[in-house]
Amino acid sequence: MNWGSLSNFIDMGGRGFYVWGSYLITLVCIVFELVLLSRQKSALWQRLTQIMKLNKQG
Amino acid sequence: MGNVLLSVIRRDLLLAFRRRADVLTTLFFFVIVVSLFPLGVGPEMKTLRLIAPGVVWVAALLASMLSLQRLFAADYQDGTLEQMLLAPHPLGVIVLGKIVAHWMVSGLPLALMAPLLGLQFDLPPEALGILFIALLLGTPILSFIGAIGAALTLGLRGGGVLLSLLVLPLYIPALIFGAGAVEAYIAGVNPEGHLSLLAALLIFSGLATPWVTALALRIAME
Amino acid sequence: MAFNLFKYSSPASFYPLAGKMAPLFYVLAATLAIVGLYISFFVAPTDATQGEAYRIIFIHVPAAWMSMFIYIVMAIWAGLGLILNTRLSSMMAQALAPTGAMFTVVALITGAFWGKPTWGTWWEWDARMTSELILLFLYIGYMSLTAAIDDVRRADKAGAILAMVGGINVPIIYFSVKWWNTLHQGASVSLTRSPSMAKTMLLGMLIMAIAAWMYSIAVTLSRVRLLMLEREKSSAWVQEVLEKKS
Amino acid sequence: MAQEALLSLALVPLNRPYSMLEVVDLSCLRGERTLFTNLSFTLSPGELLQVAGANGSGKTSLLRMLCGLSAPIAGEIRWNNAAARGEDFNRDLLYISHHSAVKEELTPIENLLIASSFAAAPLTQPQALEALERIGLGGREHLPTKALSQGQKRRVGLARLLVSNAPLWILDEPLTALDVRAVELIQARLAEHLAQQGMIVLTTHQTLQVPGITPRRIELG
Repeated sequence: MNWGSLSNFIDMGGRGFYVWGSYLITLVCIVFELVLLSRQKSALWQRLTQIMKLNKQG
Repeated sequence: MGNVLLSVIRRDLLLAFRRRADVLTTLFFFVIVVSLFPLGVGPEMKTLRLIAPGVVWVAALLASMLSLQRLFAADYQDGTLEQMLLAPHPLGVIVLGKIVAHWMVSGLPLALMAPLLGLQFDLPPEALGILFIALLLGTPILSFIGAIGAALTLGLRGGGVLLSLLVLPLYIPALIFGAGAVEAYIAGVNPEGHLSLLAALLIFSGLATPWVTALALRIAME
Repeated sequence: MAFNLFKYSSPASFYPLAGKMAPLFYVLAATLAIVGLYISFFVAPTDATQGEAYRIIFIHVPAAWMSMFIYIVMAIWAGLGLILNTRLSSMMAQALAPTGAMFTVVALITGAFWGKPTWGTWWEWDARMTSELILLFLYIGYMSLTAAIDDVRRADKAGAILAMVGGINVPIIYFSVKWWNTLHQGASVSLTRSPSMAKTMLLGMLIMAIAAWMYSIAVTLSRVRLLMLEREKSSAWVQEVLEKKS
Repeated sequence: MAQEALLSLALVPLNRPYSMLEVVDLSCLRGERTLFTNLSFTLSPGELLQVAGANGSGKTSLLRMLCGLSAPIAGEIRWNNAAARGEDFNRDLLYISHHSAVKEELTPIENLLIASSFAAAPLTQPQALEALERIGLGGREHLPTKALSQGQKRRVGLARLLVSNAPLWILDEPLTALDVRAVELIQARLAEHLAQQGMIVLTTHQTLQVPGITPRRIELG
């Protein structure tokens, strides 16, 4: 498939909004999931190491 | 086994009779929800006739949600449920008895009341009959499926809302066939297909769900 | 605590394994996605009937497949956890749910984006879209139920029952909606069954689907590691892991 | 002896005396906490076991496990050389928890009749009336239970002790909220049950005085 020019590629035969919109939303969903996961991870680590330190002290 | 079934049904009916107000609340809720629709949609009889089956059915689903929370809650709080789990009888049979009794006091009145409400929507007499039969076959399905949700959410914070979240999606087939039967009749199609599917759904859920509910209750009581 | 470690030894050995496997699957997913996207946009030709809008299916169809596939896998893991009483399988089920829900949301949104230029409406009450919506409700129900129960063992088992009941219901719901839909109006344009479907289109879709699959495995492994840490936080192996990290 | 004769409802001979309860290496986990590990004991006919321990030490958890309501994390419970679960075991079991399992809307007689209809041996109306009479609820059989005092409500639940034919009794704090006379009555009934070769596992905060019996004790926590 040869699009000829970048603007043709972006235009997607007049359906650019729908095509790129759906790809963008998919990307947002995936990034959202990954960010959420990494935040959960750091929060959990922080909590667990804190508990461990407290246990060692007491 | 049959004896246990009967004695559970008798017990729950007696309890429901002593707490009549609860039963009436559900019924009035149903009546009010159905009566609100014409006020929201407008008094156009043609539109009302079109939406009547769906409105009555959705109101029945909501009313059943309301009453389901009470299915096991009281027995759970006062310890009777523990005794049921420890009874020398299959728990599924006891659960079946409770579901049947629950349907008799919460589903059956809706089915009986529905033709009257159908008049508000100008449904023709035969359609009222179909509506009644569809609800008669469909409301027990709601009780059967809902019982699983009631058992899963037993004793949880915000159990009522959670219960609706879990159970309402599972009600969709019953809604489609139940409301569809009346719609089909109004559109001039034989509603027998819908009603047979509804009956099949009733048999399937009646055979399976008491045992699933029993398992869910054992898990909830651990 | 000998009894505890003996019975549930698997998380201790699975945790480092999952930690090694997850990056591998992330890389696989990214590579496949790049290849798949290249095919989707630069190899696959324009569709004869739908024009360029059809290129949405390269994410829509894989997302829809994954949403259903993950639900089945989740129900199987949850069921195994219920029957065999193995904690790791229940954790797998819980780790899968958010990703499954994410793909369901993607399938719904991209379906709407595809429907607008093709059908002229954002939403069509056809059997696929309706079932997908109900699938989302089932995911939300599962996640809310397991989140609402404090006792982990009860949460696992109750979730398993719900997942399995939902799993039995999905085909019933699908066929009842399909039946309902054909009574009300004939089925309209089908996404994948158009005769003009070129081989390269199918290839692009398959590669994207495998990429989505690899991504799901990677995210699930990462998430199940967190669940393992959280649930076994007082056990010896977690303490060891924590020591090493700090 | 006189009191024994008064209590015994000769109509309820034990269902299956000469049974045995065995607990092997039982461990209990509640949330994060380990309540007890490797708990083992056997209980033979005519024996009473008192489970002692501070609040939150797992007494109720242990009793619920013995009943089969919750599964132990490790170990096993055996009744007559089979796993203590299922309908056969339930027939031999009477469990009274701190929930009374009494319905406020029903009368004492209805409560007792319904409770016994779930159990192995349903009662007749006269038997139920007799049991209520003996537990000191005579004249109140047909009042709604919600009209009774706290202690009287407890007695409605405990009336099941008088009519039970199960050999194994598991009682969670059976003596709370009872007056001296009722406590004596219950203790006499416990003695009678043990004399009939029954067995009892119970928890109580009060000092237990069962005529002619030295309770075995296990301490949790």
